[in-house]
Amino acid sequence: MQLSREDLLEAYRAMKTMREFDERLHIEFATGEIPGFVHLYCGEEASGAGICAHLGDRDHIASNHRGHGHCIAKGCDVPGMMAEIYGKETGLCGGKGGSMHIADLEKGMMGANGIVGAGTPLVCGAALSAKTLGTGGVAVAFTGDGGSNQGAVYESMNLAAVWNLPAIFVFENNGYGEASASSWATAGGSIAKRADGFGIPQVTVDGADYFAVREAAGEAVARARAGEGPSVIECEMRRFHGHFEGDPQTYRTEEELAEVRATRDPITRFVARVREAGLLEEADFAAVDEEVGALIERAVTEAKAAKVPAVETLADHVYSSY
Amino acid sequence: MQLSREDLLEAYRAMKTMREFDERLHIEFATGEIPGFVHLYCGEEASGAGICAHLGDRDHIASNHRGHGHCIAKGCDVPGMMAEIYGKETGLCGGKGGSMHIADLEKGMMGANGIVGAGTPLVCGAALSAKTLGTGGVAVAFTGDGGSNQGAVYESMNLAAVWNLPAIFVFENNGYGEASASSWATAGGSIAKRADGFGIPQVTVDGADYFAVREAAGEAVARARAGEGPSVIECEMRRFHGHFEGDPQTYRTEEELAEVRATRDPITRFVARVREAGLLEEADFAAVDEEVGALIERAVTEAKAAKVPAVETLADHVYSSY
Amino acid sequence: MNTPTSTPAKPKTFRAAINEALKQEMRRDERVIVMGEDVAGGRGGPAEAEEAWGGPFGMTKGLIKEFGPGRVLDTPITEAAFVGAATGAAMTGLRPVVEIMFVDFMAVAFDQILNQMAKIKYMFGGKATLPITVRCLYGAGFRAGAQHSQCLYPMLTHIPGLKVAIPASPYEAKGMLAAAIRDDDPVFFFEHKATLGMREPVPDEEYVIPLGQARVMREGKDVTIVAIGRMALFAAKAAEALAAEGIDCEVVDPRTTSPLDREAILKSVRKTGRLVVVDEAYPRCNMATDIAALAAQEVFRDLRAAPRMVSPPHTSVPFGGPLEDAYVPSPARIAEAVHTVMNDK
Amino acid sequence: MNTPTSTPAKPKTFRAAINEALKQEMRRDERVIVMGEDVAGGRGGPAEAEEAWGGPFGMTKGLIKEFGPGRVLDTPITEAAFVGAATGAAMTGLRPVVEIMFVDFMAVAFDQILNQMAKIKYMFGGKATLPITVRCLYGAGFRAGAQHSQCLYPMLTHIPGLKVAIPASPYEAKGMLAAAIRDDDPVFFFEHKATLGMREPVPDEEYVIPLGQARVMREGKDVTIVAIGRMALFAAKAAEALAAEGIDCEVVDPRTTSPLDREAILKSVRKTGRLVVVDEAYPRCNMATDIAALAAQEVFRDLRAAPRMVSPPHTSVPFGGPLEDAYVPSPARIAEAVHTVMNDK
Ligand SMILES: Cc1ncc(C[n+]2csc(CCOP(=O)(O)OP(=O)(O)O)c2C)c(N)n1
Ligand SMILES: Cc1ncc(C[n+]2csc(CCOP(=O)(O)OP(=O)(O)O)c2C)c(N)n1
Ligand SMILES: [Mg+2]
Ligand SMILES: [Mg+2]
Repeated sequence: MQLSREDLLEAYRAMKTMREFDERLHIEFATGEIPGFVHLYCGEEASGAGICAHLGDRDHIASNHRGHGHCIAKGCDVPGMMAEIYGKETGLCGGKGGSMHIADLEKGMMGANGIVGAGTPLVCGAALSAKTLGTGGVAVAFTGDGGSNQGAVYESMNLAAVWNLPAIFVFENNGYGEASASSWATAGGSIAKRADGFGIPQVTVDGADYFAVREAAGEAVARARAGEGPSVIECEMRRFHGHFEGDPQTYRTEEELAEVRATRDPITRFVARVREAGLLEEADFAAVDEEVGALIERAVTEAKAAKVPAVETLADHVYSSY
Repeated sequence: MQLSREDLLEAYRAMKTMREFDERLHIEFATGEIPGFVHLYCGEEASGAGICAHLGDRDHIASNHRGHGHCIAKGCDVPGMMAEIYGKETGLCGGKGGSMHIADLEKGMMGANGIVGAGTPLVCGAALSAKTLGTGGVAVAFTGDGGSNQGAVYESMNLAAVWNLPAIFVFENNGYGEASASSWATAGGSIAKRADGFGIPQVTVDGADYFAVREAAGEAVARARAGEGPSVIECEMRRFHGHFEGDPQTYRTEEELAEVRATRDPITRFVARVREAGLLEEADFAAVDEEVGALIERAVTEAKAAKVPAVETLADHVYSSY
Repeated sequence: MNTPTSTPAKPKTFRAAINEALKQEMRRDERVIVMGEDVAGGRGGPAEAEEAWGGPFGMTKGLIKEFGPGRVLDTPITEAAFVGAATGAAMTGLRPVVEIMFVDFMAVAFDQILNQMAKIKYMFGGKATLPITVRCLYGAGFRAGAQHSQCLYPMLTHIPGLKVAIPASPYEAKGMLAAAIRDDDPVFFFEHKATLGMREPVPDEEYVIPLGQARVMREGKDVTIVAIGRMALFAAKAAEALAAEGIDCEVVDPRTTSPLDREAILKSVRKTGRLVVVDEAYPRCNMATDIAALAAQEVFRDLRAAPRMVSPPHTSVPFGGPLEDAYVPSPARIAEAVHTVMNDK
Repeated sequence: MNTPTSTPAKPKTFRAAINEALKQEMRRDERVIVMGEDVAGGRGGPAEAEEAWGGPFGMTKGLIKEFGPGRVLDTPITEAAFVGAATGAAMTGLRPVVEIMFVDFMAVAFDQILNQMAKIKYMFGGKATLPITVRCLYGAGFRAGAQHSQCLYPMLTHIPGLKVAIPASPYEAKGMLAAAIRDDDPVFFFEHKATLGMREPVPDEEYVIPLGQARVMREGKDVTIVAIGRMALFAAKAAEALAAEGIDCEVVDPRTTSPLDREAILKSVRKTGRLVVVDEAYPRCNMATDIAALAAQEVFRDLRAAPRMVSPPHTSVPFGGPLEDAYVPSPARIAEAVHTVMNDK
């Protein structure tokens, strides 16, 4: 896989944006200013970035509760996302959705989702549209290791195979569903392997390795665009923070957390590799860092300053017509 | 596997009872006297009989819409079943259930089920009781090939594996779910193989071969009783009749139907093999045939003659107390 | 175009009316697709598509022949996946018509209905359109037992974001199904098992009966009977019998429970001053309570007698004949309620 | 044993009251088991069971230590399987207490609830006993968004075969949870997110508040306010404010919506002649319509004014602060409804 300078910069920009977005939320959440449940993607950036690198506006993704990274990867407006998380009028959903429901159909982002596993059937539908309308698009579902055990996920894999849909099921195995280890909750030990039973091509990759994810996704997307049906990708990774903001993480040891940060940071690893190969230089990264820093700062400032939604809009948007 | 004369007679009696029960229903249904939906088990008898041969009253089964054979195999009272199908007061459920809801918990029969796939979670529960209460019991779910695609089934397989339950999932693959071929609806082509993904031991057997089913079940039951967790058995078979009584079977050719009857009749094959081996004689079969014929005749006569449920009982049995 | 014109309408069954509406809507808009278990029927078998089932009740017969497998999609028995797929497809440009066979089975797909289909538009601040029609059989009287005989539309009416249409007869069914398919919101469309064979004149032409408009089936001055779906037919029957006794009933069929034509109902109650509401659904938190409470709150001073609700008892649907017959509200029980209301002075 | 005796009750949170009831019932009957996602918490991890989560909200904290993994079962995230497993376990000798975390998630297990748990006893002609308790969080006001803020108990109340308990406060919660666990039928037990930290005196001893018995939180002669769960607290607040104005409200908390203590409600309405019903659930086919319709039908002649319902608008629960605040019925809106009823002459 030969990536251009632009590709690499874009990859770094995407992952860095995700990281800064969620690390900033971690800080802001502690101040008590952010409402609701917030789940951070830090440590998992290579998955969203590597998969979505192959996607354009005609392609769709459906995400889960840990969705900020997916939204950013799919091109959602970052200040609009931040404002949504703050519940403001200027948010992508006008403040009606919140962190767990950020969406932007114009960007092919079919929504974060508060129900574990629920995005997979939606993705079958988007893939069906692509196939029926001949758009050439593909559709990707992001599900966690815990979510992989939901019945709807297996039904969707079967349906996608039976209908031969351009669908890709990505399982982000970060080792835990809430406080339960994936190795305990997922009988058989491999999520990807379950796809064998449905005759779906599957692969497990190091989810902290941007290049590995991107390569696997490239094959899956090509297969889908060629009309060869669904694929499954399991990304092995670790989350840096708790399940949700406020989780004391009593089920993880200090050593585990330290080791994860030290050895499984997709950004650190990306930077090391790219720099080693002499493809980007310190100044390139620094420029992106500055750009991203400014963007996140602006997003937070604007979100805080934005108006809350007007109470008069409470009953809007239930129906198109009633 | 060495079976005693008694075992063989019992096996024949069970299968013959199932066959006569459902063939008689086929005739009676045509007269218009039988209410509701009726799904016949003819052609699939070796599965129910071969599996339940290993089970006693401490063991439980949960069945599906095609449940008459399972009920008989598990020892339900045959006239009580027939009366239930006729919707009579003397039925096993007092006429409140019907064909799709025959049950007898005293016999460990947790109910036929009108919802495809819904019995599998119930079986996890029965297996959990066996484990928690230390009864030594096992629990078996019967699901069709079509039903195998329901999400609850996969959730149950995973749960049984994670909890290491004495549960057995039997998939009766009779080639069709309603009018759709199993080979079309079941991506990957093998139901049993899906169990691999959950780390569950699995086997596919000729479901028209009583001895094959019985042997596979013996291993699964032994594993369960030894505390070694769940197993999956896929039985390949064909149904002789339509999906439900009244189905014109336009999706099957005459040739297929004729071939199925000729080559995949579990009873014919059982008889041929047992007779060839000199284990039972013509007279033995004839005696059972007579016994079974009399039983079914009595069941139908009694069912027709029985009283319908009293309207006063309409609101009974909703709660234990209210 | 609210009512049809030209040729005299031929008698057609409910089944035929549904089938005709499906075909006409599919011809009209190629984004309309149909999916469900065996809606073609026979996929993968030796006789594939030759004489396709058209669903276990034949409602989708002939669709696969005319529109092909790209627009008439059989599904595996996986309601959660295909109901969700319909939602995803609707969000991305198609107009799916999904068949859930028996409404009871919606339970296995319920998250996709309650938490996805119904909420997506609202959660996204309006930035999604969900033109989905979900067809399903409902109702008791068929000896189908507790898991194949439910109504369940009160639950769907409860859920903001869904619309619920319950046509009483073939003519209504054709026009309301056209409206449902053309609507940009998710519409649950109910077909009563016991009326599938019912016949009445149904025009060959396309026509649309707008969602949210009740119809007055019979005008009257003494009592208003509001009745849903098959119960509207029973109410009309009861009204006829009562007319012979000199009691003049107005029968109002709301047609859709969500949106509910509150004004039509209240107008009638204002006129008659008496109300009986008939609903085949379980009695707690059902349409009868919804409508009786509405009237009590909104036109209390116009009520001359206590409103009465006619529903089944608080039990599952029993199988055995006499039990099921006693379970379903009958014209006789409706008439009895009307008597009670007339005698409440 | 209906009310506790001995030692003076210490103030405890709702959370603590639940925890205490669970422990006492598990000690009392070893067939009682607890299951749900992370009810122990930490299975398979490096720090297994050492300092177990006890559920994401800590309600089951300490159970795994006292009762061990054989009776406190973490589950994978597979509600359909484990809710169904609870039903199967109850049919075969255990008394499971299941945690569904947020009631919204019941949707993925809905077939096991609607078509299995609720119907098995009836379909089997009474030959099954289903002692199951399903605990779940409900309600808005937590900025949790549309999929984590619903009430949904009207749907469960609609279903014959289920019981539904909605305690308003810690004292109520402890006694009602004990009753639910000892009951031989499936009971859905609702805990409002916004009241988990609420404190009031709760006796250390076991006690039982029987299901199906309403309580009169406040006696009054002018208006009856019937209010469910957290809304009962709001109604009491509104009543206090109204008392200052000279309006004397009687506040009735039904405690369980199924069975519903009809007599207690009707008795109060007969006395006051005026009714306001408050329900946080979606407004169509909810408890407010159920109870208002009941009163309209049963005590119409005693009503001096139109009954009024206070519910949220027909929308999903919005996320943004001011929207959610406007969504949830408030003491002010309850008081306003009381004024309307008092002025309806
Ligand atoms: C159906 C359902 N059950 C339970 C929950 C509560 N819940 C939210 S996130 C979560 C854990 C998900 O784990 P995983 O899929 O591994 O994703 P991760 O949080 O690790 O990214 C749970 C149990 C839910 N939202 N939906
Ligand atoms: C959830 C659900 N969906 C659909 C149905 C309707 N239905 C009843 S039996 C059946 C086919 C089942 O096929 P299979 O599992 O192969 O069993 P078989 O009839 O072949 O024994 C269907 C679709 C149902 N009862 N439940
Ligand atoms: Mg995870
Ligand atoms: Mg089959």
